[in-house]
Amino acid sequence: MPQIFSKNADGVARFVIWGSCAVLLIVAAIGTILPRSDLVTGVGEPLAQPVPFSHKHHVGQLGIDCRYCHNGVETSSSAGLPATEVCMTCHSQLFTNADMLAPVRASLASGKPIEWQRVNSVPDFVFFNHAIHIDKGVACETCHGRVDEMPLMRRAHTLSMEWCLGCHRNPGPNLRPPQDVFLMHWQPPEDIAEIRRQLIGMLDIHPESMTDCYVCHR
Amino acid sequence: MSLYGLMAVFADPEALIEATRGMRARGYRRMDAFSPFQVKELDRILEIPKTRLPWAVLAGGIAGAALVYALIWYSVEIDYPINVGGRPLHSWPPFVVIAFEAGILGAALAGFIGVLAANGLPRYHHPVFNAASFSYARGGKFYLLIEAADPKYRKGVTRGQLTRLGAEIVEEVEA
Amino acid sequence: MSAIAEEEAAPVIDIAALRKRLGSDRDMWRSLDEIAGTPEFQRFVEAEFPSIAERLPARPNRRTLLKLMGASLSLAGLSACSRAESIVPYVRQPEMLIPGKPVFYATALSSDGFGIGAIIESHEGRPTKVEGNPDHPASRGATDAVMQAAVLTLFDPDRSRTPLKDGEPASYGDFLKDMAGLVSRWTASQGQGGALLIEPTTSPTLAAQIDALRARYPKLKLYRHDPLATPAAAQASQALFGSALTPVYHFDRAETVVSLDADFLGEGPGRLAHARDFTARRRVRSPSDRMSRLYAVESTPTITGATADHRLAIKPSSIEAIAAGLKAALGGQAGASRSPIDQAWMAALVEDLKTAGRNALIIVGPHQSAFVHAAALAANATLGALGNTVDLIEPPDALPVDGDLTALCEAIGQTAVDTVVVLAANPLHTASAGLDVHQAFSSLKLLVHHGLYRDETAFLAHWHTPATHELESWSDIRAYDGTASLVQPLIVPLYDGKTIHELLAVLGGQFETDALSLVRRHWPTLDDEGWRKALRDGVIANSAARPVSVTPPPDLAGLKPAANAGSGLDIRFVADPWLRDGRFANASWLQELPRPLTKIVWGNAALISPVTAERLKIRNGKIINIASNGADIDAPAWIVPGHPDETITLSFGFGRKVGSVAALAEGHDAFPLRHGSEWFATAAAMTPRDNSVRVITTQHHQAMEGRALVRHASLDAFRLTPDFVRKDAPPSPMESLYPEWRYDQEAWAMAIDLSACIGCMACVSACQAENNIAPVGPQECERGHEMHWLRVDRYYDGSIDAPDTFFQPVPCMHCEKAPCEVVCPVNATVHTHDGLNAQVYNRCIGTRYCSQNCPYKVRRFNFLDHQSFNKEEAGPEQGVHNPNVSVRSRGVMEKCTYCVQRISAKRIQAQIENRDIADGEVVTACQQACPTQAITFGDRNRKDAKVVREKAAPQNYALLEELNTRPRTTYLGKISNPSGKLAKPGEATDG
Amino acid sequence: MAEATAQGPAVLRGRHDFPEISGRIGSIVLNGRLPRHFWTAFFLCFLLVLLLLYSITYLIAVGVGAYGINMPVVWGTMISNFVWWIGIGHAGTLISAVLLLLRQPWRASINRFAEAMTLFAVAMAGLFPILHLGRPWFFYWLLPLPNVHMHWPQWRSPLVWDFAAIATYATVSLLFWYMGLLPDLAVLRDRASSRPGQLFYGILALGWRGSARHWSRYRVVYFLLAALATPLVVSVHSIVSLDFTFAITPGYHSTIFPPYFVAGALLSGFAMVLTIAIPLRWAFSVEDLITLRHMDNAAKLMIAAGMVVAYGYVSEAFFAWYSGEPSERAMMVQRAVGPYAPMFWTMLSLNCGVLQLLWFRRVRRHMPLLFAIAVAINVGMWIERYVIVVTGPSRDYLPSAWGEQSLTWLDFGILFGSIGTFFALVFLFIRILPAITIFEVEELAEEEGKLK
Repeated sequence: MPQIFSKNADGVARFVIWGSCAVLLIVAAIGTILPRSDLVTGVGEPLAQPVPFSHKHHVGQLGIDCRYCHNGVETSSSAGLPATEVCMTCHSQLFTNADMLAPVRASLASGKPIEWQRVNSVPDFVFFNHAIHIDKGVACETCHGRVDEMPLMRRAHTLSMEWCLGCHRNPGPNLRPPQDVFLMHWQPPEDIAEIRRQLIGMLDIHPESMTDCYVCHR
Repeated sequence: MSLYGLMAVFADPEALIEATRGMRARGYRRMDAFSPFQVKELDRILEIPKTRLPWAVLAGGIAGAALVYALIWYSVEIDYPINVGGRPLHSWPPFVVIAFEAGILGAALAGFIGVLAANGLPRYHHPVFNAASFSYARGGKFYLLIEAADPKYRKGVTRGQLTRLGAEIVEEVEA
Repeated sequence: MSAIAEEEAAPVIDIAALRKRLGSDRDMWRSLDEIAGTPEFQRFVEAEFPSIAERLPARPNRRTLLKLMGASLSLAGLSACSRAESIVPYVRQPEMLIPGKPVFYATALSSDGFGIGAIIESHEGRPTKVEGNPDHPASRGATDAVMQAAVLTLFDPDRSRTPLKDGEPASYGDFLKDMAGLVSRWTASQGQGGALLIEPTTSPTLAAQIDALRARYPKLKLYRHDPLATPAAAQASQALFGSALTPVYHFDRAETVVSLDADFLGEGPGRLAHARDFTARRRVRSPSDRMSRLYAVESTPTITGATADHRLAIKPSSIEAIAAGLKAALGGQAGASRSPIDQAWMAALVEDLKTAGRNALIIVGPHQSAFVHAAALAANATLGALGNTVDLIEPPDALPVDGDLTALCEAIGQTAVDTVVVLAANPLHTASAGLDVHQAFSSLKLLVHHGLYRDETAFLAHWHTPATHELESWSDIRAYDGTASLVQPLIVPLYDGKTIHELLAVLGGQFETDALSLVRRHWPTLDDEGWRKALRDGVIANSAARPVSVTPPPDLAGLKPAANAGSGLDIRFVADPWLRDGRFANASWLQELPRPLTKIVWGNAALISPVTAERLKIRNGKIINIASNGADIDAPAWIVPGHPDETITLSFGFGRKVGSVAALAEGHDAFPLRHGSEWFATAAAMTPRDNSVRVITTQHHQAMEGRALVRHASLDAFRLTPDFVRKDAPPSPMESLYPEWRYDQEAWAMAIDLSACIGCMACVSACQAENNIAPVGPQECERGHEMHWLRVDRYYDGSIDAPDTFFQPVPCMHCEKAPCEVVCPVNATVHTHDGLNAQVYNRCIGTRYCSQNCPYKVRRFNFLDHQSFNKEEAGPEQGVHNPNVSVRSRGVMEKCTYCVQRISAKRIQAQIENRDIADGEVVTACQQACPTQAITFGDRNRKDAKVVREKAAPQNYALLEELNTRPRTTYLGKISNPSGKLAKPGEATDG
Repeated sequence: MAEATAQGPAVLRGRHDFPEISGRIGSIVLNGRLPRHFWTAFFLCFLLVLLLLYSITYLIAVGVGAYGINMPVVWGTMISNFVWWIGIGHAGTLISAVLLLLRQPWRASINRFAEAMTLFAVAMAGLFPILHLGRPWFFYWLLPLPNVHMHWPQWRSPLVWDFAAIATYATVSLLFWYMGLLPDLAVLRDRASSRPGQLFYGILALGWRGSARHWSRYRVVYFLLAALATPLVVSVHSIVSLDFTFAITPGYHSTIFPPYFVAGALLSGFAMVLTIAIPLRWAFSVEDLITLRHMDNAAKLMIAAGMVVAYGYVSEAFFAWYSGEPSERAMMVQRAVGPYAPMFWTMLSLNCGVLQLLWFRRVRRHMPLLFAIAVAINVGMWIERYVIVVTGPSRDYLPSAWGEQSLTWLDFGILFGSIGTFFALVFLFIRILPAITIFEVEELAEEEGKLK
C-alpha cells in the first residue's frame, strides 16, 4: 500500500512533540514571573494627582517631617492624609498664587476636598496597622521607598503577601532605632547588626508569631 | 531509488515462523517480521534482546515519589512552617500517600514514553509502507522483511529462498 | 470592611477641618448648617456610606446628607471636647477621634420606658456596637439582645425619613405651619378637644414638658397606651399603702427566692441587675461555697423557671390560690387547704422561707393580679424581707394620666376629643380585641403621629413626623430603681427625625428649639461640670429613688382572689422576649435570634404542654384555632416540655406586615384575642384545624441522648464528689505518636459556667453585632443555613412534663488538636502561636470538610450571598458593620474567632506600650454582654489569670473530651441547689 | 442460544478469520454501520448534557446553597456522585489490568470499552469535587503552584490525596487505554478509505507497523502498566474512602471502609459494564464476540464483590455496637430508623437482596434480567454512597446540632446531567474508536483455533 505520510511527517511530529514541551516550560515561567512583575503590581509607576504634589520637594528639599501631614501614623492604624488647611498653613504665605496650587485654594474656598489617587493600598481583607510598625522601628522608607526622591508618589514595593511575609519572618534587616524611622536617607552605623539584635529583644519582637494568619487577616 | 529490502507475505503465523527460522539459518541477520499481533516465537528466533524498559519504569517511579516527597518536606519544614491541628510539621504518614501516587504516575509515564522512544515512534514515514502488499488492514497476513543492507542479501537468491519458504508474495520495498 | 478602616483618610480631612471651623462658632447647629451644605460632607457621606447616600430620598437629599454628616460633626465638636455643649467621650476611654480608633460614649437605652445604661462604640461617627455601662445600676456592664440591636434599628433603611401629610411627603416647615394652627386653636380653647397619647416614659424632661403643656392648655387630655402595661403591682400597693409604689428587689441579699410567675431574669427593666445579683449568690467553686435557692411557680416556661432549683408549672389562674396558701402558711394559719400544689413541696418551701427569714424573697410576676402582689408583700413583710430583699420606691414612671387607649376611644366616641397627637405609640397594631381604634381615629379632625417608622398608625394619621432613634436623641431617662441618666446622640439624625421633646415643645408653641437645650434646661441643678460628668458616667450621681418604709395592713385591705374557677383552657399572654409588642419587628437580628426555650426564629407559635397536645392529638406545627370570649385566632401549635397543662402561651409582637423585614416573618398576632390589658384569660377554647405549617426552629433535638454533654449535680452531690463531672465520663486519651505542640506565649482560653448561664441569648446577639454576622432570613433558617457563630443549646432532661432545662453556650472550642485543621486542603484554617484556631476567609475555597469534621458543629458556612461585600450595593445596614472584621463572601466558612480583632487591638496597644497584655484586658463580645458573667476569657499561661482560676474549679470539664480534641473552651458543670427534702432523682446526681 | 454456548471454555463463538474480525469491528467506525436509533439515543443523552451545563451555570451563579446541603450535613450529592462515578471507573481498569495479569482470555473483547468507560467515569467524577466547592473558581489552590501568597496545599488533607489519586488514575488509565489502542488504530488507518480518516487514525497510530521488535517491548510495558494500574486502582478508592474514615464523624470513622469501598467500586463498576455491554452486543450484533461467557463471568464477579460489600455493611454495624461508642451506636440506629431509613433499606434490598439472584446460572445468562439487575445495582450503589455521606453528619456528637438535608432540583439536575454526559461520551467513543480490541480478539481466535 502507498505511504500515507510524506517523508517530512516524522520531522513535523518531532517538532510538535519538542515544541509542546518548550511551550509548557515557557508558560510555567511566565506564570511565575508575571504576577511579580511591575506590569501587574504597578510598582514604580507614578499616578497622576490633581495637584502634582512632590514629596521630593517637600521631604527631600524642605525636609518636612512625615508626621506633619500624616499625623495618625504613630497612634492609629491609618497614617491619615493632610487636610487642605494643612497645605494652606504654608501656602497661604508661599506661592500664594501659583497655578499649580489652584486646586488647593479652590478646595479651601469651596470646602470640596482634593481627590488624591491612592498609591499604596492593600485588599479589604488585609488589616494593616501603621502605628505598630512605626513603634517597632520599621521605617516609612522600608515600605514606601525613598519618597524624598519621588516627584510624584509611586509604589515602591509590591505590597504582596509574599513581600510582607519576607519581613514578618525575618524583620531584623528592616529594623532601625525607632527614633530614626522617619529619616529618609538613613545610613546604618557599622554595628547595625548588633543594634538590630538588641532591638529585637528590646522591642519584644516575636518573629515566630508574626506569621500568624490573624496578624493581618481577621 | 534505492532498495530497502524484500517483503515476503505469509498466510499464517506458522509459515512466518518457519520462514524466519529458515532465513536465520541461512545466515540472514538484518530482517524484521511484522504481524497483526505478537507472535512470541519470533523473539527467540530473531534473538531480540530482553528490553531494559522495566528499569526505566522503576527509575521513573522512584523519581516521582522522591521528588514529590521532597517538595512536601520543603513546603512544610522550610518554606511555610505552620501549626496545623497540633500535628508536627513533618508528619510523614499522610505525606507517604501522595508520594505513592506520584510514584505510580512517574513509573507509568516513564514506561509509556520509554516504549515509544525505544520503538522509535512516532515514525509516520517508514519504508515498509512502500510495500504494496504490506497492509495491516487486510489482517491475517504476516510479513518478513529482509533488508537489502544484509551482507548475505543477493537480489535473486533471497527472493528464491523466501518463495521456497512459502511466501505468498515477495515484493521489493523501496527505501 | 477594612475598607472603612483603611480609607478613613477622607473623614480625617473633614473632621480636622471641621474641628477648626467649629472652634470659632458659638452654636454648633448653625455652624453645621453652614458647613454641611458643602460637597465636602457629601463626599464624606459617599465615601463612608455610598449606598446610604444613594438610597436617600431624592427630595430632601441635601438636608439628609447634612444629618448624616452631623455624625462626624458632633464628634468633631466633642473631640474638640472643650465646650460644655459638646458631647463628651466616656472617661474610661480617653481617646480623641483618630481614624481607625473607636470612640466610646455613655448613654442609656430605653426598655419599656425604663433606662438601661449603655456604652456605644463609634467608628468615625458610626455607632457600631452597644456595650453595657458598668456604672449604671440597670446594666452593671451587661446588655441584652434587644440593646444589641439598637445600632441595627438606627441604620434601618425602613425608618420613616420625611414628614408625611395625608401620606404625601411634606416639609417639616409645612408641619410646623399646621402645628402653629393647632397651637393657636388650643390656646384659644385651652386645649379643648385635644389629647396626647403617650407611651410609658420615665423621662423627667418629658414629664416636666407635659406638665407645662397641661398648665398651658388646662383642658388638654393625656392618655397613656402601653400594651405591655402591668398595673397590678401599683394597684396592690395603692390598696395597701394608699400610694402606688414600685418594688425593687435585692437578689444579692436573697437566700431563698420564691417566684410566683415572675420571670425576673428575662423580663422587666431590672432584669440585668437581677440576673447579676441572683447568680452572684450561686457561684460555687469549692464544696464550702454557699448557694441561694429558687422556687419557681410559673404559668409558662421561662428562663427563670429553667434556672430554678424547684419549678412548678401551673395555670396562671391558679397562682392566686398558691399566693393565698403561702400567705396563710407563713401567717401560721393552716389555711393552705385549697392550695393546688402538693403539700410536701409547699412545706419545704415554707420551711426554707422561714429559715431564710429577712433574707427570703417572694417575687411576683408583674402581670399577676393585685391580690397576688398584696399577698406577696404581706408575706415578705411577715418574713421581715420588706426593707431588706425588697424595697418599695416611688414609681419612676409615675405620670398622672386621664386614662388609657380605651378611655381615649370612648372620649373620641363622645366627641369629647377631636384632635389626637400620638407620640411614638402604635395603637393600631397593639390595640386589644373589641377596641376599634381605626374607626375611632378615622373620625378625628386631626391625627398627628410621631414615630420611628411609618407604621400602621402613621398610615392613618393626617400628619406623620419621623422620630429620632434613641441613638440620635438628646433626652433623659430613669432606671428601674429611679436612677436618672442622660441620653446623648451618637450621630446627628440620619433622617428627618425630631425628638419627642422637640415635638412637645412645638405643641407648646416653641418652634425654634432643640432637644439639647430642652433637656439641659431641665437639669439646672447640674452645673456644667456636673453635666459633663453625667454625660461621661452615663448616670446622674445619686439620683436613685429613696425606699419608702411602709407596713402592710393584715387584711390585705380587702383584696380578694378573683373568683374565677380555672375551668377550661387558660391563655397566658407574653410579650415576645425580643420584639416586645412588635416595635422591634423590623430588626432582622432579633427576628433571627432563637427564643431561649423554643429556639423558634422568624415567628411565634401557640405553646402548649405535651399532655394537652396528647389530649387533643396535636403535633408540632398543627394549626389550632384559639377562641376566648368572642374573638379567635389561628396559630401553629408548639409543644413545650414543662409547659403547664390546659394552658396556651401566646406571644405579642408578630403578625406585623409593615416593614420589609417584619413582613418576611411568619407568626401570628395575639392582640386581637386580648381583652383590655389582661395578661391571662380563662375559659378559652382550642380546636385543631386540619392544616399545619412548619415552625422554624434552630434546634430539632432536645435530649442529650444519654451523653455527658451538660454535666450537672445538686449542691449536696457536689459537696460529696466535687469532681462529679469526671464520674462515668469517658476518659480523655492523651497518648499520641506525635510530640506535643508547645504554647509558650499567650494561650487564650475560655471557661463557661453552666450554673451561671441563664440562656438569655445576649451573648449570641452581641456576637452577631461584633462580628458582622449576616442574618439570612426565614427561608434560609428553615433550610439550616443560619450563621450564628455562637449558639446556646437547650436540652431537656427527666420527665417530659416537668423536665430539667439546661443551657449550654457553644462557641468554637479552639481545640489544640483541631480536627478541622488537618482536613482543610488549602491551609485556610490553621493554628496560631497563642493557640487560636484561626479561620482565613480569603484563603477558604469552601470544601466544608472542616465543618464536616467538627464534632461541635460550630462552624458556619456562607451557603449563599448573605451580605454584600460591595459597599456600593450593600444597604445602609452596612453602617453597623464593625470595620475591624472582614465581611465574608459567598462560599466561605466562618466561625467564632475568640474576637480576634479585639485580641489584636489589645496586643498592638500593649506592644506599643511595650508591656504584656494584662489579664482581663481582652474581653470577648459574648463575655462582655453576659449579664451573669458566666463567660471568662484570658491567657491560660498566666497563673494569676481569672480564667485559670475558673478552670481550676473541680467541676471544670471539656465537652466531648473523649475525642481528644483538647478544647481551649471548657465548661463548669451545672450545680443546682434543690431542697434535700424534695430531691428528685434527676436532680440528686449528675445525669 | 443459551444452550449453544452452555458448555466449553471457549470465549468466542463460531468460526472467524482475521479480515472478517477486523472488518466487522472496523466498519462500525469507518462505514458508520450504526444500528437504528443510535442517533436518537445520542440526542436524548445530549439533552441531558445541556441540563448538566445549565445546572452547573446555575450552581456557580447562585452558590452551593442552591442544592441540598446545610448545617450540619455540609456534604451532599456532589460527594456521593463523586464516589459513585469513581467506583464505576474501577471496573474498566480491573478488567483490563487485573484480568490481563491473570491471563484471563475472556477479558479480550470487553476490555476496550470497559477502559473507555473508566475514562469517562473518572472524567465525570473529576467534575464533582470542583462543583462541591463553595468557590469553585479557586479549585487550583489544591495544587502546589508558585504564587505570591506563598501558599501551599495542606498535604495532610485527604482531599489533596484525592486530587493526587484521581489525577494519577486518570493519566494512567489514559496511557493504558491509548497503548491498547495503538495496533487497532493502525488497523483503522490502513482500512480507512477516506483521506481524512487515514490522516486522523494515521496520526493517532503513530506509525505503528507491528514489527516483532516493537511487539516484544510493547507487551512488556503493557504488562508493566497493568501491574502499576492494579495497586493504583486499589489505592484510589481506598483514598476516596479515607475522605470519610479520616474524619471523626460517627459513621465515617471506620477501618472497614477502604476494602469495603473498593469492593463497592467493583460491584458498581461491573454493574455499569453490564449496563453498557448488554445493549451494545445486542445493538451491534456482536454476540459472538462478546459472548454469554463474558456476561456470566462479570455477573460472578459482581456477586463476589457484592458479598464483600454486604460484609462491609455487617461489620460496620457490628463494630458500631461493639465499640460501645454511644454516638456511633446512635448513628447506626438512626440510620436504620431515622429520617434516612427508607433510603437505607432500599440500599440493602438492592445491593444485598436483588444481587442474590445472580447465584442462579439461569439469571446470569438471561440478558434482560441481568440488565435489570445491573441497573438496580447502579441505583443501589448511588443510594449507598448518599446514605454514607449524609447519615453520619446528620447524627453526630451533639444532638442539638442534629438535622437533615433535603434535596433540591439542582441535586438531580447535576446527577442526571452527568449520567447523560457519560453515555453521550460512550456513544461518541463507539462511533469514533473500535469498541472491541481487534488485535486481541484475533490473537484469541488464533489461540482458540477458531479460524476458518
